[in-house]
Amino acid sequence: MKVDHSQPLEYSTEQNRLNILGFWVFLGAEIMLFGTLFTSYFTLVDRTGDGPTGAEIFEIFPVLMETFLLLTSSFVIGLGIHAMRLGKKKAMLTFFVITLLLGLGFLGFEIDEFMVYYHEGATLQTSAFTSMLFTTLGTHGAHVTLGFFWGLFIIIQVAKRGITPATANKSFIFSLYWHFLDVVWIFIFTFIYLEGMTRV
Amino acid sequence: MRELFPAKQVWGFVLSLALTAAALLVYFFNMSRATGMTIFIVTAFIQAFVQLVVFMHARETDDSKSIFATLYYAIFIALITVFGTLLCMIWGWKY
Amino acid sequence: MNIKWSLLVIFFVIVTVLTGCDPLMVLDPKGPQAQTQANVIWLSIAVMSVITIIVCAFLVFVLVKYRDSKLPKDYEPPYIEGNHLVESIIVGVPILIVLFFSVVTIITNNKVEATPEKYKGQDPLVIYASSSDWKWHFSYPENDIETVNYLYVPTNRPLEFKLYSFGPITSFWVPQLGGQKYAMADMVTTLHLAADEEGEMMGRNANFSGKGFAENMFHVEAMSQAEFDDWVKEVKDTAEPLTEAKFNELLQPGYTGQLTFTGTHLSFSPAPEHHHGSKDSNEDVNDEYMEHDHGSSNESAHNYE
Amino acid sequence: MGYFAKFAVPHPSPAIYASMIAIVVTVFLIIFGLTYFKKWIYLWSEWITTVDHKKIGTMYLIAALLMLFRGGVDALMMRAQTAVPDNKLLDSQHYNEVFSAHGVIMIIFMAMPYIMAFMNIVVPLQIGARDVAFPRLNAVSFWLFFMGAMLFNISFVIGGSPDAGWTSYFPLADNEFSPSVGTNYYMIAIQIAGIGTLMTGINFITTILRMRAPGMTLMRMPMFTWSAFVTSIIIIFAFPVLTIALLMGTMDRLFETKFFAMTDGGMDMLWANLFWVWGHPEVYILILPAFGIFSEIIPTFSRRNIYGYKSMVISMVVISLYSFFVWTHHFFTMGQTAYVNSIFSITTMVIAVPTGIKIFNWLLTMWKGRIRFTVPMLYSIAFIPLFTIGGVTGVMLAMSAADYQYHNTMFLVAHFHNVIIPGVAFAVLAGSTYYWPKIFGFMLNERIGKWAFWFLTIGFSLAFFPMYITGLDGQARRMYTYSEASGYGLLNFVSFIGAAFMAISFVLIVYTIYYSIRHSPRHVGGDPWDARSLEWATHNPVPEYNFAIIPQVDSREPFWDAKYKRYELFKGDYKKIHMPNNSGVPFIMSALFFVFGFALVFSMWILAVISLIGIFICMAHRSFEIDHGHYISVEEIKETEVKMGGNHK
Repeated sequence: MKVDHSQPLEYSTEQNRLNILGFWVFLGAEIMLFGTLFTSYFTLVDRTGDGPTGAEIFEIFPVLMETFLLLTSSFVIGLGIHAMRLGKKKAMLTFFVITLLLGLGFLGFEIDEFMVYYHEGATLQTSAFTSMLFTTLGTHGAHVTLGFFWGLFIIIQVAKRGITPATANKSFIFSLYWHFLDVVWIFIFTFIYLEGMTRV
Repeated sequence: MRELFPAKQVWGFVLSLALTAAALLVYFFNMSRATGMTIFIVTAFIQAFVQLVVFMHARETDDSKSIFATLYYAIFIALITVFGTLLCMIWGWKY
Repeated sequence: MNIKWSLLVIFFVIVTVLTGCDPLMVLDPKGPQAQTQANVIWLSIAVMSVITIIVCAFLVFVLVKYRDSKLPKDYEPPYIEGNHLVESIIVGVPILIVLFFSVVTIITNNKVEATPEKYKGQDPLVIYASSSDWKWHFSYPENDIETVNYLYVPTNRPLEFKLYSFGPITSFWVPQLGGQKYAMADMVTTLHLAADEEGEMMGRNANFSGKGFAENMFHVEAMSQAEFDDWVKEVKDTAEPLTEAKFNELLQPGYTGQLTFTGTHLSFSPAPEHHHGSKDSNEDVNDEYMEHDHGSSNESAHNYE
Repeated sequence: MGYFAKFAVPHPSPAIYASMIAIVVTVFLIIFGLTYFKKWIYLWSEWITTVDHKKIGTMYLIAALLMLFRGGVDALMMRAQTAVPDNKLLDSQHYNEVFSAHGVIMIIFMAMPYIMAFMNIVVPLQIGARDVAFPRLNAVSFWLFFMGAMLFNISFVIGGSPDAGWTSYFPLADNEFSPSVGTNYYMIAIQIAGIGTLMTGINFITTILRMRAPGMTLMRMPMFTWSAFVTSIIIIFAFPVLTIALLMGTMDRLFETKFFAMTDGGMDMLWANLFWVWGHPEVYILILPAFGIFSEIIPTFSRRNIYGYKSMVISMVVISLYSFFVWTHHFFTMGQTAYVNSIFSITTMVIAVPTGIKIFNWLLTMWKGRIRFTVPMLYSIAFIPLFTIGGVTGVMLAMSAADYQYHNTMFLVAHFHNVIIPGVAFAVLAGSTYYWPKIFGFMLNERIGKWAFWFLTIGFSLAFFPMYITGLDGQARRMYTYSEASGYGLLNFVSFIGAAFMAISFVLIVYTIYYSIRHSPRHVGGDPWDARSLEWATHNPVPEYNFAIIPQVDSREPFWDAKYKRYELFKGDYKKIHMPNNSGVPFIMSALFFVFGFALVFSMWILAVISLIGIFICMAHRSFEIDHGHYISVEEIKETEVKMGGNHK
């Protein structure tokens, strides 16, 4: 395998560069995936049947906490990649662990939020609106959960094998994924929660 | 220690917090729907762009043209789908 | 080779003979909307035939002239990159055709989505046509009668069908009066038709709706206003009233023949004419359309609710 | 007992039992044969675990031919049932299942894999690459498609087939109106295959963007590669829509959510909307590679370069974008206002412009050429007028006022078969003949192939042109029967005869393959057709590493230049070649997907969770795995090159 030392490790082999480009293309598909969820959400947002509307169930505090946790985790994993490029394995691992902990915190708040909705009579089966709300948030949440395990595997690999072209490549791609989830959250935060709460 | 916190990332973080706060203004102050939506759209898209460039390093290789082409294509088609669907499912509906 | 050609000839003979037989339903309109649609169809067939013939003629010319066996042994095809003039022609002409058809489509869309022009001033007869598995219910709120699986309409008067469904999506279609439109569970669609001539016609559900779909047809008869009034009177004298129990029985999946009732189901089971969508965004789009297509009919519809 | 009732055979008729016995016997024969000839290890190590793009392509090809048979039998049953009025061959429920299965199988499990077969076999060769960008992912794609297809196909013996049409419109497809598990199969089998397709799209975009031979700029790529590239772009943006639509449909059926329900705010037309947001681009996903295949065949047998290369490329890119603007024309009759219909009418008609450019460019490619009437060329020639008819009827359908009369009728059925059969089916059959020597190293018999071609073309015309007429005469599609009085009998009988002709053509195609395996000469050389593009610059069949030396490109037709203008394609010496390793994980993971899907269909939650965990273990395994691939030594390359009978140095 040819290694090009003029590039950061994650780009240093041809296969690494293919992986990164391929992952970007995958993110393009993910944009469309969430685009479709938003399409359906906007179409069904007013079709609440006998169930509650968004304005009735959304609460600002947990949403703000979730946003803050995810934004921070996105920042921290950026620092992790920066540390990786400096070759500082320990710092990198620390940042990655913090990222995942923040991700866990996010999931905790989200699950709690779902429980609250459930008790307020908004379940998956209540109306087209609640079905769509839970599906959109759930798809994002499932992505975060999957990302948590993926990140865990990468931490183990970096700890065991050190920062090599292969592990650097995987870590970088994971960071892309994590940032992307943050981007999706920004849109969920703005166009589902804030838009829903300010709707008259 | 300092080198672990590059200015670019820190600024990116601060910017994204500020943009979130800007979007929150719509929640805390009473605004017309048009103003509110404008603020939402502007802040969300800027924030997404900040993530792409600052954190995701979308510009750093010679593949960046392909990457941005993919992203623009995806966003364009996603918008077409959103607005096209709203057009024929809600706005263009005749009872 | 001979077999193939004779098969082709047989095929074309069959096609021409068959098309000559009977006028095809869609191309034999009995109302202004179907007439508009038949005109569009004939126009497009004409233009499209010309295009197809040009393509085929050029293909035959090329195949005859440049086939391997007809060319001299030393003929070597040239390298041709392309030609701007030729390419702008093959872009330009289709664009002109599309432009022409765009104009046609905009005009005709607005025509078929509105009360037929020649009956514009008249008060339309509103008929609620709803489908259930696998029947059609026709409610005449103006006359306070209801029929199942058959439809009598007066000629020379605009008809306004309000379509909805008690089950899967169906499509109300009377080819000789005009094109179809969907009937759905949670919304009401409007179809504007009218009959110019008296006569019997076929109507059916055109959208697949399960087991009984093939038989999901109804009989349509257009008659003069006087005959129609006589029929209404006769129904009122002889038919039984439609009760809620009877109607719910009819909604069960199955088949029935033609039935007639006095009264309509709208009194106890009104059509889903409420708005589901966001009201504010709906209205600004709809208002201007309601003004010219919809105004009068909307009022008359509300009167009967 | 109630629990097991849902696994019951849906239509306990002799025909179903016969086919069940046939399946069991076939499976038994395969197992016996593999054991008797000691081929288990060969099958596992050479095929099931392979990551070689050519072998994966071959497997796609075989699977597609099998599915063509299954879908074709369905078609024949439908035509037989409607051949005469008031026929009692099938009852309505059975007929509904047959046409639903026919549509899904032909589009998702026949046409798609057939296209994938050519993309896999041809694209890396055309761009001078050794494999695709992610060989392992490619295997995952194939096996996911395969398991999806298998899951869909067992529906007709276990539990019941989908019966709501291939479009599966809600609320008809909801539990209330489709109580059998058939629609669950539909939702989940297509989902699994769809994930595989999405992976293929990602794989090929990356491959084409980064793995082209030195000197091959984007504007020097062969037309088929261009079409594969554009198709991959459409795939990655269209298939996520299907993923979500199917997810919502599955949840409505399994978890009683209210997306498309008739109550609680559900919106049935949203399914139709999402389905066609995917469905219309899907048409172009199929047709563009078909265009690409014709764009390879027509220049080869006209002995000329493609006319208007640039406009061909531009028109494809425009089509890829435009394909996302037009979906509403599938439900013009939903009750939107005239202005919405006008917008989508116009966008739809505009697509005819780039398509028209392509038709004329093919004609102009033949012009001044030297046309040889081989089997692939015959298909390409017949394609032009037939597809033109399909295209112009498409413009007719695009005019929404008139569409109110065409919608849901046989006219529409005639139109889309008129586009898809001469477009896609002719292309893949032409492509099979054209690339057969590339894949297997021998030619298909031309004489039998020509008979198959004529039967197919005439059969197609007989089967589908009458439908335009019955459609205008008011015959709706999907009707399992009609009365004598309707007068549709004669034309439907003609259609049936056409279908029988097409069946004969299929038999002839199978016979060509059989006959050629027995009798065709081997060692046809690298370039049996006197072709123009790079895939013909290596041996037939292609060695594992594709090219001993990566070719250098400096024009659009480097291989033609190498043959006739003394251009040196292969410069330098042999070097050792890096190749990826085989792996059994893609197969195992896809098999787990099959189990997962089956468990979901029947709501067996424990099995579903277990298989899902298995899938995640496979993914984790991939994450931890260290796989450096292997090298092919220079000696080995030399040996293979000598054995293949050619030395490109």
